[in-house]
Amino acid sequence: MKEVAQFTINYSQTLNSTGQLNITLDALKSQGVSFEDLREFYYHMLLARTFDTKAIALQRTGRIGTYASCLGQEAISTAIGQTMQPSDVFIPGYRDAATFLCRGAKMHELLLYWGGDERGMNFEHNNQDMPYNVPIASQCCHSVGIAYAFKLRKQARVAVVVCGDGGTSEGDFYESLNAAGVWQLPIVFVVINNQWAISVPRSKQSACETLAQKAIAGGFSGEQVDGNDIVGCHLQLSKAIANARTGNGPQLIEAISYRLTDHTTADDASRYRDDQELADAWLKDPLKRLHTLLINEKISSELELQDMQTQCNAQVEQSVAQYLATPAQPVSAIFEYMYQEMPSALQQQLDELEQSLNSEV
Amino acid sequence: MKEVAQFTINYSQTLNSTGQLNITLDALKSQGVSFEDLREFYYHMLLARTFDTKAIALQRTGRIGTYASCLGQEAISTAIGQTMQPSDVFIPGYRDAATFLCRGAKMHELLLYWGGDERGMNFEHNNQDMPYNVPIASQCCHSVGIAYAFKLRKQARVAVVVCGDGGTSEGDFYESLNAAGVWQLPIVFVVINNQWAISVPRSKQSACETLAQKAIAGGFSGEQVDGNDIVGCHLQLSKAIANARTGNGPQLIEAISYRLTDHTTADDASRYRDDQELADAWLKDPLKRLHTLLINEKISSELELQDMQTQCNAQVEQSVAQYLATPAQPVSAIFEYMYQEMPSALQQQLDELEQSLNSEV
Amino acid sequence: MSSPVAELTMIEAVNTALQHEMSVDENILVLGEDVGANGGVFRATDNLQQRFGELRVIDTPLAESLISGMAIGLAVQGFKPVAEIQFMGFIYTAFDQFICHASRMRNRTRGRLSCPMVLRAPFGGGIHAPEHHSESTEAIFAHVPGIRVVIPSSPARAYGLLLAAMRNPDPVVFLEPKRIYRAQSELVIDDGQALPLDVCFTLRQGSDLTLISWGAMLQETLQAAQSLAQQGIDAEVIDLATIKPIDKLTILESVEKTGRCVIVCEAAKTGAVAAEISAIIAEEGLTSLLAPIIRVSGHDTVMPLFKLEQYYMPSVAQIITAAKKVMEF
Amino acid sequence: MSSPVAELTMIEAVNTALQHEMSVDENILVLGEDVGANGGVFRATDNLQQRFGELRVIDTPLAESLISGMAIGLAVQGFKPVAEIQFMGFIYTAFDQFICHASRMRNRTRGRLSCPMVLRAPFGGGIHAPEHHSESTEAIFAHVPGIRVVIPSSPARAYGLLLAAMRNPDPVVFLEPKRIYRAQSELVIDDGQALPLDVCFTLRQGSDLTLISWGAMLQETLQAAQSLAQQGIDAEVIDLATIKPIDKLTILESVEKTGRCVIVCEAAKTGAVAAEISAIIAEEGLTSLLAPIIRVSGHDTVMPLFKLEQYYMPSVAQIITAAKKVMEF
Ligand SMILES: Cc1ncc(C[n+]2csc(CCOP(=O)(O)OP(=O)(O)O)c2C)c(N)n1
Ligand SMILES: Cc1ncc(C[n+]2csc(CCOP(=O)(O)OP(=O)(O)O)c2C)c(N)n1
Ligand SMILES: [Mg+2]
Ligand SMILES: [Mg+2]
Repeated sequence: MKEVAQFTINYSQTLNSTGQLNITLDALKSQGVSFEDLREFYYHMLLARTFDTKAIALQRTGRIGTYASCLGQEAISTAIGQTMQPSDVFIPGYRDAATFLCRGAKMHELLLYWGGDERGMNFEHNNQDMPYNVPIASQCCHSVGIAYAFKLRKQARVAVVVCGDGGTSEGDFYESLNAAGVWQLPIVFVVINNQWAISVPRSKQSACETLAQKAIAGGFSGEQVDGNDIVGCHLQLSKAIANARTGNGPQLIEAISYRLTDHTTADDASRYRDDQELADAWLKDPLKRLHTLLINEKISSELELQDMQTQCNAQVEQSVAQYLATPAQPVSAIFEYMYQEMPSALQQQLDELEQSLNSEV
Repeated sequence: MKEVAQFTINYSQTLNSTGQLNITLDALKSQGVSFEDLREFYYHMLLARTFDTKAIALQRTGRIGTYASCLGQEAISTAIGQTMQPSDVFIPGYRDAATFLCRGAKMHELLLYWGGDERGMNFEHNNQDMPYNVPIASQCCHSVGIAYAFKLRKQARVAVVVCGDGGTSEGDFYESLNAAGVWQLPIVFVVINNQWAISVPRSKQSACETLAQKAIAGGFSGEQVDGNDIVGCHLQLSKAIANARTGNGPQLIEAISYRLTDHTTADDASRYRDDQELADAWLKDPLKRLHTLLINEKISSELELQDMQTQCNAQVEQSVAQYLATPAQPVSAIFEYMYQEMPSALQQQLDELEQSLNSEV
Repeated sequence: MSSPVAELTMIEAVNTALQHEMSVDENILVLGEDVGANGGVFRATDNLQQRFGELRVIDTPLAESLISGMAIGLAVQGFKPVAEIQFMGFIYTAFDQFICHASRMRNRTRGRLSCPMVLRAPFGGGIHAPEHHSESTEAIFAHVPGIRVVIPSSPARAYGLLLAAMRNPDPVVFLEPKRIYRAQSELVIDDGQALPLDVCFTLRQGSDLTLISWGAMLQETLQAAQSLAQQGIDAEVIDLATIKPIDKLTILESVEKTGRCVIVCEAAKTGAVAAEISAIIAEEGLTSLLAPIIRVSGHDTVMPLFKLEQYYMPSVAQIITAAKKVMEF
Repeated sequence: MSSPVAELTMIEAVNTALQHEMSVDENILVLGEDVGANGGVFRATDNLQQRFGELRVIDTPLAESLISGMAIGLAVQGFKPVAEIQFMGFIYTAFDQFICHASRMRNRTRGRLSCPMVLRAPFGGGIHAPEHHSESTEAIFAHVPGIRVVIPSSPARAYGLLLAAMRNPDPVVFLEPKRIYRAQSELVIDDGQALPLDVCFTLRQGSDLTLISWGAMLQETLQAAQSLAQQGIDAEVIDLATIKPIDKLTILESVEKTGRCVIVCEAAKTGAVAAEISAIIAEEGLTSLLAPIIRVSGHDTVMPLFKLEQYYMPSVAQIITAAKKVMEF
């Protein structure tokens, strides 16, 4: 019997749930995180939460459809958005409004999407980020192709792809890890472990001690990070992204977080989830801990933070107005984007539809 | 940064490629392996090789179709067959004639299958072993269901499922590992790593140091064994199967072997594989090393071993004769097993076919 | 002992059928994502885990190919798994196991092993759901030899057909039109009576033309028939119900009587089940036809996000227009 | 500079088209299992890796969903991946990515991203292959909105259609009838001339009836036409070629001329592409019809293992019988 391979999985946290850093602010600065960065982190998390709250309200009043909230996951999602370079490519799931907003997507675009209008994924800032992706984990395969493209073109770009704890059970997730390993692709896989896949708790999703260890099956390293600690998330993401960018291959980060609300507006978590568990999870709220840090370390004043909230509110309200004022797409939009050029049989169907709608009038 | 999980992968070998045991024969006996067992191992490996040689000859002369040889893999495949209990269920791929024969399948049945006749998978000994499985790794999911059935019925039975090195890249493989871990199912996953998936070498299939470590993604342990060492294979399989049987959950064994011939009779490995590599691999031939042991330790005489070969030849020849004498299935057999009861629309199609065949006569 | 009778919605009827069969046949297992404590995202499996335990009502990891393939393993071992795919839009990764193995196990082993399993999934549009939650791709399954495809269109038929599916010795895909999960209630007698899996249901007798549909679109089809009746056109309405194998006889007899046929289906037009029905008539009932066979169906487009969804779904008006067109031919 | 002209088999024509396009368009990539050193199990990609390098001709791990999904990632980044699935029997795990993403990326992003990719696979029976190596499930793809499905039936058409597929801005499934990979050679001019992706090819003009087929079955169909000609029946033979979208016009015009139609296809009968063609005629060309539309097709069974394979495949005799039946109607 001889040992032929050995692996370890590490966990890291920098800003704990009571708002204390386990390194000095100077050390943080030397790692490239300024006070301004911390304030920006907070602003983006606050914006995400404000947007999220509004989106749920809009759903309740029938202005948008089913919405998947990112409540509780603002730290990791914002860290991704703030750590990536603009020319990198983000490959989301569906719970990633926070990241999208950091990346430059417009709020009214996201509302259009959740409001049932495809134009929401035609980003105005027009980068190459992928659209929301609903079939769980299928986006992981896209990240392989995107990163392969970077490699082939010798571009120093990175693909960052996210999925949930549930997503780690899907074949596409593993096939992608394995392929990323084979070609040593510049991909950072971020598993946002919010402890639940709808009603299925993390413990029933996998017998693995950590989800980070799934990376071992791809032949590269994985680590856990406190996903509610935006400082730690940023630091670990920075390293992983830099490694990927400089040709050191893929990495997996399991961000440990918690879904602080229903799965989506169509779900009722009280059917399957303990109130106490939820209450405990709120103690680890990512916003509160950064708020505490900013105040305690006098990086921001209460007034400044209130001001931020006001700004966020204004930004959200303006976007909602813009969304609500957007005129509907014509019926022809159903047909126009199926092919670059519409085949005649499809044109015939469109003609028939328009005719039938006209005759109804 | 704190370490939250640690894993190791071990490799073991008991009978090395020159035919030397690294434990004493007494120690072996105390682990339940008698001289008679060793002779039986040899007989079954020899039978498999004799069958295999014949099958290739039959393909070359058009008596059967494409055939996937098990040349070089006789040790692990025989060990599986000889270590499982009759009431366990074997879930094969397509390169598993050696195991099937140990399990009680008839040679002429296997020839029927490769000869293009479904009756070959209607085993006479009628156990619950699964039929040959062509879509790579899909059989892994079946093993989950089968083992779940054992668990639900509180039966002390084990599912043993095999796939190749290539198979470890498929989503179904991982989904099955993960599920087996979740329910702590009595499954032994055997990855027969013969270094090639058709033309794709192991090094391009995965960046993993070992394939055994894929088990870590399922939350259970994996190990490597010299797959050409039937003694070691048997010992490690015995432990894994016993563990599974006694409720200790799944395990993965990577059996390191080598495909000593073309992928199938339809393949030409010289297009992509080095002659030297093949020559080197022959030095690790599983039969030769056991032959050496049996002779050196006077467990069998040369004469006895020659006798075995004669017996194998006779058994194969008789089976071939039986295969060749099997009358063809009627055309109606195409239709009869699609449903338990043939739907009328299908009966209509059968009637039309028979009518059209009759009118041609 | 009298059987319970209740006003049930379709989703309740599905649940009732599952409860019935689980209580009389201990080999029935239910598995899928969120089928346990949550009772399924539509509550089809509500209360099952409480009643029958975690071993028989199984929350699986999030992996559709696993669900489908695991069900095969259970079925060859003599269980009767009822596997749920949460939405038909996520059924495609389960398709490989189904077409490669479930549909072939009996044939491959010459009857030694078989695969009595049910793959349930809610399907269809019209509920303003997100992308991938409105698929109607039953045609893909209808092309697979060795299986049955069943679609109920009312609570009572959901109850009877699901019982039949669970008792069937071969694999069945059971697609539930989620738009009408709660659209209406009707009296369902929970007496364990299964419905046949090889006949259409004629929901309305008529002599002028034959309207064929299945699932949720029967709502619009029946409305159209009613409206046509007011205009003096007497439509026969057939609920296909068993999408595979198709009950050709009922269809051909109806068209022989009426001479005219309109097929209503929600799926993208090209290659939908409507095409097969039309082809059957063109092959075996052509001489009955007095007019072209019109297909009122979804477009050859993706189901749009919900703001434009209504323009994808076939409407009562479109069915009426088609019916009049064949009548005036 | 004159273009190379050579007698090529279909598999050589495929290889020639790939070489041509890779040499003129550096965005073309080839990926799949064994496409590199081995040149593909049928040699479609022979020599490509030697010529264009390991980065552009990619041996992937053994994972079909990955192949399909990775191609999507490459395509949205501006490459034009040509992904090979080794046999159509293993395409189902690649289907999910194709129907969920490849076919929808343009629509989902309102044109911001698109998916110009080709998914190649050998398909069809008749070569005495093992189980799962003889599939003809093109109907499943033909039902998917937003894609093209193309099937060549000769070396020259394979060359021209594959070029067109690689230049097409939307996803294309390119299915190669492996039974005729090496059945015959014909002169192919390697001049980079693509064929159109939206018309059928009329291979034989005729006035008495229309025979429609595609892929390998055109061999039997043409033989039947020849035999029918000797018996005084003048059949028009149409190669469908582009399975989706279907060129309805050519079909309808032919049937208008002949009044009779037989469709020959290898796939299992129910829900095959033949049904769609028949439905189109029944919907838009009914009045042309003088006889029922007969489908000569595979049975609704699994393709049997090869000892009985010949009884699954439609035969020349069956086509002739069907043709006579519609002529005598
Ligand atoms: C392939 C697929 N199967 C099922 C679903 C339905 N579904 C939507 S979200 C979800 C749970 C996802 O859990 P997780 O991956 O942990 O992500 P989270 O929602 O917690 O962010 C399920 C089952 C889906 N969208 N895609
Ligand atoms: C899903 C699937 N994809 C592709 C194939 C074609 N194929 C047959 S064997 C093989 C290689 C398998 O390699 P490995 O898993 O290492 O097993 P081995 O043949 O070496 O025993 C491939 C690609 C297949 N049978 N199934
Ligand atoms: Mg989750
Ligand atoms: Mg191998």
